[in-house]
Amino acid sequence: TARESQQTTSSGGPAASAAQQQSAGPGCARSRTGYPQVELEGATVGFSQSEKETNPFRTAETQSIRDEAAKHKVNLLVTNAQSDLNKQISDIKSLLDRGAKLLIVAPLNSDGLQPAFDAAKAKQVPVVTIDRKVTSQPCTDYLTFIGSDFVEQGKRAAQQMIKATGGTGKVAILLGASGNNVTVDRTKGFKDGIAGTPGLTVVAEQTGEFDRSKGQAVMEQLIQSNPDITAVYAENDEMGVGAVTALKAAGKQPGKDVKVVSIDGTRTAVQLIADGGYTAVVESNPRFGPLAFDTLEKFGKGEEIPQNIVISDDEYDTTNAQQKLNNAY
Amino acid sequence: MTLPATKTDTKTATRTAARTRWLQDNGVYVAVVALLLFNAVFTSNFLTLGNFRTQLVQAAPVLIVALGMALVIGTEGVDLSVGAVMALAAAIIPLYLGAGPLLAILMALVAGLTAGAFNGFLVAKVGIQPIVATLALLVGGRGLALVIADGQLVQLHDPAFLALGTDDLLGLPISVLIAALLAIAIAGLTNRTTFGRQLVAIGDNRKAATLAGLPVNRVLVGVYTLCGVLAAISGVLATSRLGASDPADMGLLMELSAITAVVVGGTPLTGGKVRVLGTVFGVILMQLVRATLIKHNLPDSIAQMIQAAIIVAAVYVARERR
Amino acid sequence: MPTETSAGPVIEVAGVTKTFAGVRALDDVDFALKRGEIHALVGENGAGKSTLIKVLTGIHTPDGGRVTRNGQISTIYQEVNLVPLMSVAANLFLGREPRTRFGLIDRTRRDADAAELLRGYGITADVTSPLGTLAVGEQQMVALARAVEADADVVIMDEPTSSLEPREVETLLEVVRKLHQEGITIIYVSHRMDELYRICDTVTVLRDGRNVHSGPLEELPRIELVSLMLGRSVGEIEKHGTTAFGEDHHADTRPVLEARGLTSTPRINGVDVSIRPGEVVGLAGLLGSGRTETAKAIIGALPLDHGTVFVAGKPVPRNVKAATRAGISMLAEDRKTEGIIPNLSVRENIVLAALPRLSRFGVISRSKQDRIVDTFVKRLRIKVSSPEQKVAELSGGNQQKVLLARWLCTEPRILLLDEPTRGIDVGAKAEVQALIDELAREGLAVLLISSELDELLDGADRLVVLRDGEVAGELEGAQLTREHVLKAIAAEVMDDAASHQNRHQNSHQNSR
Amino acid sequence: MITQAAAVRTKVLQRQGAAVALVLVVAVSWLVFPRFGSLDNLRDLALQGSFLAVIALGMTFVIITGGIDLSVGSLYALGGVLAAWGSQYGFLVALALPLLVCGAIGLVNGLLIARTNMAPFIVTLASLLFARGLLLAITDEGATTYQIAPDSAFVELGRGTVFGFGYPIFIAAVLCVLGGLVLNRTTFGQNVFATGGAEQSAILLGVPVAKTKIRVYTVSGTLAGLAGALTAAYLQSGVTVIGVGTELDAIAVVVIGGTLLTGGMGTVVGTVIGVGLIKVIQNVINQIGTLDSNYQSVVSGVFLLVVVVLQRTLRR
Ligand SMILES: Nc1ncnc2c1ncn2[C@@H]1O[C@H](COP(=O)(O)OP(=O)(O)OP(=O)(O)O)[C@@H](O)[C@H]1O
Ligand SMILES: Nc1ncnc2c1ncn2[C@@H]1O[C@H](COP(=O)(O)OP(=O)(O)OP(=O)(O)O)[C@@H](O)[C@H]1O
Ligand SMILES: [Mg+2]
Ligand SMILES: [Mg+2]
Repeated sequence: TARESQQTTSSGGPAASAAQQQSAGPGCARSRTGYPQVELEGATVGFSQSEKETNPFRTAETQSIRDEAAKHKVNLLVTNAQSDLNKQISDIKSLLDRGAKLLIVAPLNSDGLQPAFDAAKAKQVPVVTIDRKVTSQPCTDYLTFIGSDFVEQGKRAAQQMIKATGGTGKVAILLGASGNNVTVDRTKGFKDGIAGTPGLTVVAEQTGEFDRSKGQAVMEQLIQSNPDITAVYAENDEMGVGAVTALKAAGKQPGKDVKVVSIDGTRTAVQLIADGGYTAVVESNPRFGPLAFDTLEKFGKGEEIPQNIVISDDEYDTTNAQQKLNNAY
Repeated sequence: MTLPATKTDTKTATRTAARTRWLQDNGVYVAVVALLLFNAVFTSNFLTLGNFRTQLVQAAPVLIVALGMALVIGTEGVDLSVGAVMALAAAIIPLYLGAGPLLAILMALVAGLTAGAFNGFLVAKVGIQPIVATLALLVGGRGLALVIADGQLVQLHDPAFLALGTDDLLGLPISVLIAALLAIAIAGLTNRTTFGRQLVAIGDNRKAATLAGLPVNRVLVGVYTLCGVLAAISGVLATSRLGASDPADMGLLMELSAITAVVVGGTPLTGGKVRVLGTVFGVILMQLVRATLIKHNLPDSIAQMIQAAIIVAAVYVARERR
Repeated sequence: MPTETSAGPVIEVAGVTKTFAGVRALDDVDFALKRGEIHALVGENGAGKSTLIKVLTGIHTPDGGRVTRNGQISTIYQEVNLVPLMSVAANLFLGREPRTRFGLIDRTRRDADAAELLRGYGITADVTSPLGTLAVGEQQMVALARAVEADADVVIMDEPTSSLEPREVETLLEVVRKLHQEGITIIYVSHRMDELYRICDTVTVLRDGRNVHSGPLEELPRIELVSLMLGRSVGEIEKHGTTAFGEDHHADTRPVLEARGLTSTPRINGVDVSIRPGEVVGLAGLLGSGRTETAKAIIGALPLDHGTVFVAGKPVPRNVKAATRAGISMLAEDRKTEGIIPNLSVRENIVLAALPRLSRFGVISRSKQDRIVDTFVKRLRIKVSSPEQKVAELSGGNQQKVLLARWLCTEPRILLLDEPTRGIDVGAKAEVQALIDELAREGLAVLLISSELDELLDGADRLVVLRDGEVAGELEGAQLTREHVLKAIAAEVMDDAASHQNRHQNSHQNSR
Repeated sequence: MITQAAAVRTKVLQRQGAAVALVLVVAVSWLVFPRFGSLDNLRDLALQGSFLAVIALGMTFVIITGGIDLSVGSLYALGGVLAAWGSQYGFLVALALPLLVCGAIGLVNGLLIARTNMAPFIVTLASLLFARGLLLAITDEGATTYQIAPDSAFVELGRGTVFGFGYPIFIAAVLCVLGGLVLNRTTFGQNVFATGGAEQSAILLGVPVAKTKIRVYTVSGTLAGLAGALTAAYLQSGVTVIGVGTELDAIAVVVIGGTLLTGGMGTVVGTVIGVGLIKVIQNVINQIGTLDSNYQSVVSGVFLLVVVVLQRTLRR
């Protein structure tokens, strides 16, 4: 059939190993929290996913947690908050209620999960947050954060952009959803990244809401009013792919006339690079399973856990897209 | 208690009345012209063929949905499920695309028809309020689409199917042509056919229409079914344009865009009246507003507030006077 | 509001003009209401009576002229204007509910007061049930009670008796007299001459939005009043009688309509009606006796527990569409909610039910439509500025004619008329009655429901009398007299109609 | 009399269709899911329900007048942001600011609807957009999330408990009781019913229809703002991503509770029951645990349908 299977086969790409960095501040050991020791094998672990698994990132993320849980023979409980913050709080409370002794949380938002963390604290359950950093206190409210540095991602996208354009050009930014701190960080990182390159100017920044068709529609408008756009920075792959469709329809050659750089590392975008119709993708690594369970295991053993564990993000560009294609999710 | 003598000149009064009435009927056209003029002057590269083409292509799917919505609103109903139906159509396309685009499109339309008929059944036969009846499908329909698609976006490669969204016919993009033809067909349907007049009568006074022996249930089921099919057509076209089946985002909030366009076009939500040309211009107006805001690179916050103001202004002008 | 005790008029209107979208409803009208009088306001349909009232009460602002009010006005509007979903008691006291010590509405007291009050008007319905469950006539009485209890100086009644039964009319007239004795001033709009001459002191005649006569009613002979209203000479009018019905009809074939055992508890119970082609059968009964329900059951608009309707011997499925196809048409009692499609034009309202016949493959033929509409506008003398005028803009009587036209153009075999002359002026009424006659002569089977006894006696060939949703008797030929009918209706002779107490007991018995 | 008893029984069923459904669902959940009945779970259920209940209370008034208020979701989010921002100036500002601003937007809704004869659906749809835009504007396009000091009195409003039941539960309960009294036992309440039952008649009966509508939308806006403020206090921050689609939840809840969307009829009790039903079902879906997230919305849709059809069938 014409249906292209997008099933991610396994979560364990090579990028799953972490380049751990310990940031400022003391680490967190179990002794400091006074939490009881929990033997990982056979334990009940709760995972609260924030959004529906309809985008490749979430699919890969949940799958990674599930795979790793199976490896450690833990009893995994999974909930999905369906983008509803109040539901995520309820979800986490219900996970605790259902006997979860360890928690992995993919927060929907940086703020607002305090009541859930308080509930976990009351039951002395350590919480590992992944992919999005929350504003609560590490070690007291939650154990540690494992994830990418979104600002850094934006900076790396900027570097790719400077490299591809040679430092001159007019850039359109396709922003993520308004009010979302991923959007905020990726915008900040990118702008900081090109700050030292006066040849690159941002001529438009409009939200495509992380959505492919919105990205396409916005790009269609921008290419009409600013026909001299030479580069597009999309804050996720979906919008970037949408922009490619719009550029092609306007008679431009994406990747050549107009450079396209985005963040995520989905199969579709990386394939486009390999095919020569896309410039670069900065990966946002969704494979948190191994790191998350490792961390929980270490914590159980009483080892010191750093406040932030940064997962290593790969990069795809025209030089490596073909051979790294299988790493894309 | 005495009211002072107000011997107004009735002639001027009549003339003012006539002028407000004219504006009330034609406000949306005036607004479109005004916005075009504004852009011609203040927006760079606006007066190009390519730009108009873009606007039309983007407006076409909304228009197709809005046409169905206008009919439903004419019966004093509303269909909140159109976006979900678009998602269903999108989810179904890749399942059958292997057997040829025609079958795939047909199956998508069948899904729209089924969904619409189901809505119609709930509204007409079970007697549930349209908002609630279609809300159920709004909530569940997209979920169903995601279940069908296994929650995945699927890239499409069938060239014949993709041509629907990218190619021209008679110098016009195919989707625009289809939208135009559908608009003409719906205009004929409302004004020239028994079905159309019965629809409006039902919207105006359902009890009286029932007692007049009109086939109320049949018309209602027909209207919702038509709306479902139109939403599915729109879903098919949008999918082909996107080059991917994306049930998670396809048609998101389309119900609100369509309702806004219909109402801004002068069709009252109280039923009993359908303005097809007004709906076409309502869609164009909202499209132009969005385009203008993007082209002037306004931040999302300002853009949303301006859209709100324009909706209120347009509906204010077109409102029925007491 | 303080009432000035000056001897001047309570309400005075000078040079008032009111125009609606091209229609001049009121044209330089002068009008004065003297304290304590009962002032009749008469005129043809669309003469501007309701509009004048709405100007007096401040609902409409006049385009020009002066309105002076020296008192509190309370109005019963032409169409029942209450809230159907709210309870009877809530409607009655809306805006002046009795309070508890804490300032909250005292529902117990409100309901008790309402029941007590309505008993005085012969209504024993449950005051906590939604108003909409009452028959139209009963609702009208509630509206009356509400208006009267409002402690007003002026009570305006726009056709209050048009949906009332003779006994209720008596109650109402008695209320009017009582108010009069209490010094309250009354404006009384009605198309029924008898009532006017029984109670009114003064009369104002409107014609085409102009005041053509104001003066004492007594001095004005009936025939002259009618001539003023119609703008025709006395001689022309003298030719007509009280009703315009002709001779009995020849109806000797088998019934075209047979309804057997119509039952829909608790409203109707085993009603049988049959009508032969060319026959006019009247349905008589008190308010709430189930006449409207019977008609609705026949047309299939009422869910039935039992009973079948046969047309020409064949059973008809129980829905309006099938009944219409079988040739049954019904002119509904409540034209506002069950009749007109307000925002459609007169033309579209007329052709509505006949659309399938006027179209081909679902596409409507405009020329056929225009021809039919033209015919009926002329034949029924519907007063419109153009067939494209919105039907909501017509006066009540003209709306009624539009609805009649709607049914006539479906060329029905059986016509159910529920209060067909309600709210219609004398001229139009005669026309409608003559029309019914003519239709029957052409072979139509007619079921006539009317609260006016004369209309039933003169118009019907046979009367079916309903009581509490059951057939209480059938009257034919020589039995068609006032006495017989009243006896059948109320199961006793109504010589003591004046006594409240009695009537209360009667209706109590009746309802059980 | 048998028929009368039966009639009374049907009447009770008609009125309490949602209540019957709620009792059934709760009973089944209790038996099937051992943790459903745990005190912790019930506390969380009540707390989650209380925010929605406050919004739905305003919506009940609006819908009884025959209107609809689509702006409450945005106002809910806006209220939270304003409260969080205001909390730096103390408890009073944190509480008053969202009430005032959201109330003012509700007032504008009411004025536009009552004075210009524009459809409530479209007016409030516009203010849905407007309030979102305003929210983005004051948060620097969503970049800033205002935090509330964890030890402030305002946080206590959202996080404090009595016997483990959060303050918002009691606030919502008091408001609902008050709302019920206002609706049934005051002139304003009667005017609300009259306005929705037959607007034209209500005008002729001397009901201040325009004023009633203006008040109702103001109340709805204010309550949405209050719900936002309470949520902010509970979350300790003015989260910008909440409230999307909350208006539909509120409408669904009110309708499930038996309030007629055409206006003229409805109860606060019904609305509270509707909130209970929706939250219990959500909770049960969570208890099942293994349900694929895509099926969750299918289940919600089907459930909504079942309740509404059930209710409709009972009413016949
Ligand atoms: N709201 C309106 N819009 C347009 N025309 C109106 C409106 N109300 C009344 N008219 C017109 O004004 C004229 C007078 O109407 P009105 O209702 O006052 O008549 P009426 O004397 O009460 O008649 P009836 O005895 O039939 O009730 C009619 O021609 C009617 O069509
Ligand atoms: N919708 C309803 N629900 C409940 N009871 C009703 C309803 N409509 C009418 N009834 C009751 O049914 C009985 C018959 O009413 P119906 O309208 O048939 O009387 P009628 O003889 O036609 O009186 P009218 O003179 O008003 O035409 C009355 O007791 C009335 O209260
Ligand atoms: Mg009148
Ligand atoms: Mg009747």
